[in-house]
Amino acid sequence: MSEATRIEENVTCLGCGCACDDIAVVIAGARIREARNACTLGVRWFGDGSLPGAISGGRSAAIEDVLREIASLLRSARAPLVYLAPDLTCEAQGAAIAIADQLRAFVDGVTSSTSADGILAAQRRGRASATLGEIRNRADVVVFWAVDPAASYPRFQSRYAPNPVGVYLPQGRRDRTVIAVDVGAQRGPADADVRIQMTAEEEQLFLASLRASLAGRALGNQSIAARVTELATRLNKARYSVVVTDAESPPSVPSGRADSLIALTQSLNATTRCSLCSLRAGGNRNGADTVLTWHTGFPMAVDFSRGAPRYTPGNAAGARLAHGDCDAALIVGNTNAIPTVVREALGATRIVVIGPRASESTLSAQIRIDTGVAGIHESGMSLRLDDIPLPVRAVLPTPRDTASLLDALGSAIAAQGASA
Amino acid sequence: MSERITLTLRAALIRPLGAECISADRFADLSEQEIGALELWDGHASVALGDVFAIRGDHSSSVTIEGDLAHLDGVGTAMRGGEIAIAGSVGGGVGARMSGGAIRIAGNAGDDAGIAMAGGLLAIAGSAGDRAGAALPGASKGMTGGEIIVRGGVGRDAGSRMRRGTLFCASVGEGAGTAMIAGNIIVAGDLGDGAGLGNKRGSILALGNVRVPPTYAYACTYRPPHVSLMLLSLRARHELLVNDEHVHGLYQRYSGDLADIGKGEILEWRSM
Amino acid sequence: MTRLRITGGAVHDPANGIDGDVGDICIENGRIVASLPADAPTLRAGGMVIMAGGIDIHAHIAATSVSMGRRLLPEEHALHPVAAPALDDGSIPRSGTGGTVPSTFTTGYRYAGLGYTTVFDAAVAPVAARQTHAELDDTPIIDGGFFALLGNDEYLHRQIAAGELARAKDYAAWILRSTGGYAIKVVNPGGVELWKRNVREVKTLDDPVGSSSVTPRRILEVLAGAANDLGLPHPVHIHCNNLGVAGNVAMTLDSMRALQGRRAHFTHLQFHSYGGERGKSWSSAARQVAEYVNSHPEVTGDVGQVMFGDATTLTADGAVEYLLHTSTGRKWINSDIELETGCGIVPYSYREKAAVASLQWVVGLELFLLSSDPWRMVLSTDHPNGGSFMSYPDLIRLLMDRAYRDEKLKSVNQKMLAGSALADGIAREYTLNEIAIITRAGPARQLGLAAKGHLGVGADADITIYSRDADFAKMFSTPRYVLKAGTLVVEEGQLRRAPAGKRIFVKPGFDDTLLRDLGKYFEAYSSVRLANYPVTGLRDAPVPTRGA
Amino acid sequence: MDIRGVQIDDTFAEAFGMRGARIIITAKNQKWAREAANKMTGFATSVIACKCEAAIERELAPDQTPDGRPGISVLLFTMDSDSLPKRVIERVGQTVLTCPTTACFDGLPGAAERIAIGKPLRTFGDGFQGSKVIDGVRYWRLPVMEGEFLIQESFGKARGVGGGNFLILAESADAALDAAEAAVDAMAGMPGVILPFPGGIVRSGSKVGSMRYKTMIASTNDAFAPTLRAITKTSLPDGVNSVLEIVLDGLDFRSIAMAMQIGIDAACRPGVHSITAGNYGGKLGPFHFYLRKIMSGDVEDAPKEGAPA
Repeated sequence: MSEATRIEENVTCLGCGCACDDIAVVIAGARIREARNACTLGVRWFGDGSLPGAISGGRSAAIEDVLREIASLLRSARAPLVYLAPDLTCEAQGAAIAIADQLRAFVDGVTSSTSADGILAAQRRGRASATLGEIRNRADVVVFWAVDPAASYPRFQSRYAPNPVGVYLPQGRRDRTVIAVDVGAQRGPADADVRIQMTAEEEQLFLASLRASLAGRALGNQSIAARVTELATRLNKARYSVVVTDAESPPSVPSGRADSLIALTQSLNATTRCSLCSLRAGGNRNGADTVLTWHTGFPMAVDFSRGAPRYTPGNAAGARLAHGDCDAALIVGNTNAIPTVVREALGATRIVVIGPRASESTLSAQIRIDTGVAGIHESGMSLRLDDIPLPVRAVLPTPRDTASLLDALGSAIAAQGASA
Repeated sequence: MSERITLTLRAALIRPLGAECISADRFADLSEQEIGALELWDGHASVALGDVFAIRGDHSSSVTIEGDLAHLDGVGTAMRGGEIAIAGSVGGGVGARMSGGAIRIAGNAGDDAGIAMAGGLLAIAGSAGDRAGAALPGASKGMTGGEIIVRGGVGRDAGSRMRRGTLFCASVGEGAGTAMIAGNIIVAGDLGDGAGLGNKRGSILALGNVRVPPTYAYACTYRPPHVSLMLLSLRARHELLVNDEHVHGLYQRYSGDLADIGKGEILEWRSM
Repeated sequence: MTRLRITGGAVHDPANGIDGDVGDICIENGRIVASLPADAPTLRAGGMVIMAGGIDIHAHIAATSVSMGRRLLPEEHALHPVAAPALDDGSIPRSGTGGTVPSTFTTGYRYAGLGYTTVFDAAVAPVAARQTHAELDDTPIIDGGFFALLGNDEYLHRQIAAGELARAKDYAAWILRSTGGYAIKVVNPGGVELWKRNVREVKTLDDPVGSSSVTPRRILEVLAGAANDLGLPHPVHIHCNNLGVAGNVAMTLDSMRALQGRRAHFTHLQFHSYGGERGKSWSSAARQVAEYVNSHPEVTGDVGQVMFGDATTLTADGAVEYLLHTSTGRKWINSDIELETGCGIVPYSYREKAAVASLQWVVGLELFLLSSDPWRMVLSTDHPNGGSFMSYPDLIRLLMDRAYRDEKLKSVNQKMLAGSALADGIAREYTLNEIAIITRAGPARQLGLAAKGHLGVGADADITIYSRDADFAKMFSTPRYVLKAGTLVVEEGQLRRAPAGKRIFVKPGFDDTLLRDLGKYFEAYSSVRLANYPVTGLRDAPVPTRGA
Repeated sequence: MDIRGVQIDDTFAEAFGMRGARIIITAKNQKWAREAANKMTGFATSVIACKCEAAIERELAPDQTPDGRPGISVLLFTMDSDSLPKRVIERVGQTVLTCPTTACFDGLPGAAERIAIGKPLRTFGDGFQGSKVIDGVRYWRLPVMEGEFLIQESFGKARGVGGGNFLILAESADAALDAAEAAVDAMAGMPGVILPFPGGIVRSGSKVGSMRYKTMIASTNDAFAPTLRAITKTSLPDGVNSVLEIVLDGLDFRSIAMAMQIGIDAACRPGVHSITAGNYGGKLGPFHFYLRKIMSGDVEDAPKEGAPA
């Protein structure tokens, strides 16, 4: 190796929602050579850090002209969509939301396609939760409900639970009971201490029976009752239990799961302490929900068309696009992470993409501007899956900073006058 | 001041138009010109009501709307009184958050009819879409009062999280009355799957067949006195086809949802 | 606009002993100056009332807990869409939603619209301070700061248990430095940690929190000492144990006595001034608390008034929110946060027909009306806990207008009011100067903000100008003009400009041998790297501390 | 004035204000509605010792009841506001709640003042009760061994009139009873009025207080007792050997006046000497039913001083 290498310590990885902030990124010659401490997902997240830096599709290559062109494209739309794809800093997300407000657009992101059930359930019921640091230091019973973090959240177990030593768990893993709940093919961790299995069809009844059992009522048949009693007893005896579930649910997961798990974990606090931990995927997804919430009061699917936020998760981006209700789209972030339903529904809509690898996007966008990836090329804030804000730092230069570019776009839109 | 105000659609609508401004109580204070200046929403563009509808009449809280209105959304939103008659079908969100007055629809209604309704009457001669009488997204309570009378069928999640009030329909899709807190859902036909899950104190009545959810348990077969009262009241006020054999009939009572407080019920008609 | 002379208004500037005198106020470059050239632009305020910009010493407007609260209330937000204001300063105006927990932009606009120009968020989990700064960045106009939660912090408790009081002080300093906080906040000292261990009641100040040497009393003593030793402009900001529980006055007075002779701020005292007995009876104990505060000049407080209507209870005191959830059946968020603190949220409605809500309303008013020194008992509703900050004008009217207050008193539930001072009749009516004290000058003095809360030379030109109105609620809800750092943000009652506010924080020094020990602790227990903990990049200058 | 030879005295019946409720009892059939009503109105002749006065007002056909079943309407009166709900609650609780197949409804839906009846009774459900709001009215459903008892949450409270009366002065006890029975039959089912005494008839008309016993609230009406004609200050005309009284309580003046008109007319038959009425010189009650006025067709309440608002 001829190039000088440098090491950036304590880098936050947004490969999944765990947001591990202990990555040592080894850089040589403007390329990432290694992401120490990172899991396989993290290694893939950092990659080699290379990015295209193109601006394409505009009538002119000058950024000011392109922004003016985008501004007039968006301003001419009757019902524009601003879409928050992953891999953005909170700052960039905020700037995109400001544009949506300015345009009286509809703003949405991946959340409404992947995690809406859990968010809506938590809006209806609230939730009993704990941050990962509490879980790490306090949870003596850890239930993995139909999720094995090893695949999608590889360091969850080693960093948060059940493996680490905690203030109240001096012997780490040995002080904890791990319960794997297998729902059909969705299995919990292989090395669990207790395994409770059910078919996908049984899940709702099982959850209902569990809640009924905690309320002192028996429900369901004998075979379920035995499994329910075992889990109920363990949860009741726990000092501080946590139920871990994957909030990035595939469409096959029944919408009642999130709701039932919230009700279950809340009600357990009558006698002991219990929290629900909802895992989120990478790219600062939780950040998008939270930033949108402080801007508008709603975490997803916000319609500014009437001049003030309206909440329409029942008519989210996918549905609107499918109905042909959007006549232009500004997509910000990594288009590869856009859910298929939305991607397909985008169809013939006029599209502008601003984000990392925009120029390589398979979407048929009219204008594309390459920017950087949050936490690799761009600095700012991100939110871990448990709402803990973490700094993300640029370890490599960005082609252009997304947040600044969006601010400039906002100014370009403003310069063309107030929206109709 | 006119007896009624009539709005007649000038040209067919080809895409959704937001019409939250059309509310009978509000029209009582407005001249024809003022009504014409109200804002409808085409995307983020506002369109004058008078450009979309021909307006006859003023200062009345009785309103008739004529034309194919299947794309007209939000009619009667937050309406507090007065009366709207819709000659054909209407779009989504009709009567959303209404607290008084009556909206009568000769055709079908879209999704979210009477969502978060608090009072008044929403009568639909045809069918209604999903979430009739249900809750605003993320809200803990669905309709808190009033009546939704649908002579045809309704879609999914009808009356979900209902707190008070009555929803009557000929048939329902999945998930009727999920997480009901109280109130009544009366289905003249069969009850769809997943009905009443999470029900606390609500009553779901089916004159047709019921697939009893696993979290409900059979209690007894009896003549529930409140059912006679409810059905007679509905029959008298809405000229619904409810037979004496239903009014005074024997019903099987199932208690649930037992995963919750278990004080709700599904009543399934059996015989006279 | 760099220069402006405001002429002809009646100036209420109690910090400088001015009580309604008509005089000019001169502004240059965002500050108040002694004089201006004769050709300086003039704002005529003849017949109007001039005060410094309002200061909210205790509200919840920008924190992870607040955004969790926002997220919990979609149905409330759906009923309160707020269109963007028509600004003419070139900044892009933002729409939002209102209700009890408004969106950030709307929060900034609304505070400014009420003539408030400085607001402190009262409870920020240190680990999440970064988000508070981000939210404050999106809360226009007002200068903002926050208090960092420390009363239930594992590392702090360890230092107390080990008798390492110097390190405890250094840790407090480090937390404030790292977070960009302004003061130390204690919520239910020890009680939140106990809640996490499923111990749900703190019976006395000497209940052990794990170690027998860590008790609510010790936590209060150590943090009050730390704040005073560090010379922080604002003393320790205390939310006592047993908030909202009948009979909690004993704990409140014990807490005050525990810190006798030391500077300390006791917050939302209304929620801590109940007689009676847990689970049995309720009564007002405002007299006792007011008497104690009246006779102890080292104590300051804010009221935490309850106003009838919708509220959202939102606090680091997770234990109390569980009780509220079970007693009301309303939705509930709990979040236990990183060995540092907790968070609980339950939407709530205070109803005139409800006995407890009526008692709470009365207790708050009694605290106002029985406190002899308005400088030390200032206005708050613990927004959004006791009610929205939007209810301040109505609260001011209740204090200034006895006839209005007595009429209102008749309409509330009387069940628990027997023997209360207000029910017996209190004649006191606040004067305009006293209102200026409890909404500006007093909070500024309590917070140690030298350039705020008054209109003397050198003060920040945060100024509110009211048209007189016999209806004080109307007068205070729609100021005619509001200036923020010399910029006219409200003109003729309309919000016209929305400049960014400043951040108000401290940067106390500490002995950096702390970092070695803290590093080990982080390595062993934290889910966040020590290096990633501190917030960086604050633009504004810190408020100086007097500490060594 | 005389009707078919029976003299109508030029006097008035004096009545006082009461508080009343109308209780509709429905059941599977008329038999069980009547069983409950009979029990409910048992021992309810006079407020003097029964604390209330109650009787069946009339039968209701299925199309006249809220739940489409046969019913009975009962009126119940007390002297004061506070005791009305107490009497209704104890009687409904013991006689309707307990009776097979019944349900219980308010018969005064228009009354502005309401009393809580189903609401306190709901606690019999021991937490298993449930409520329903139908057409804006709340009902309570109490689980019972037979099935379910349904009762309306609140009942209307009327300002009624008690103590309307007339006396039938006859030549013989048989003639008095025949006339009284005829009067009762004629008044049966008249809306808004009840006759709370056995068979609608009182033989022991009373006067206020006692000449001899200080503690007695009322004692025998010696002026009309034929056996005392010789030794007391009698009011009996010659030839009268027996007197029976009809006492009426009603929801308003007019209902009582109309019932008296029909009842008195029916009582005017052979063997009856005259019809008179009891009063206390206008000192006791504000409602004055002038017999001749009523019998000449004027049944409207004349405005009086001191009448309750």
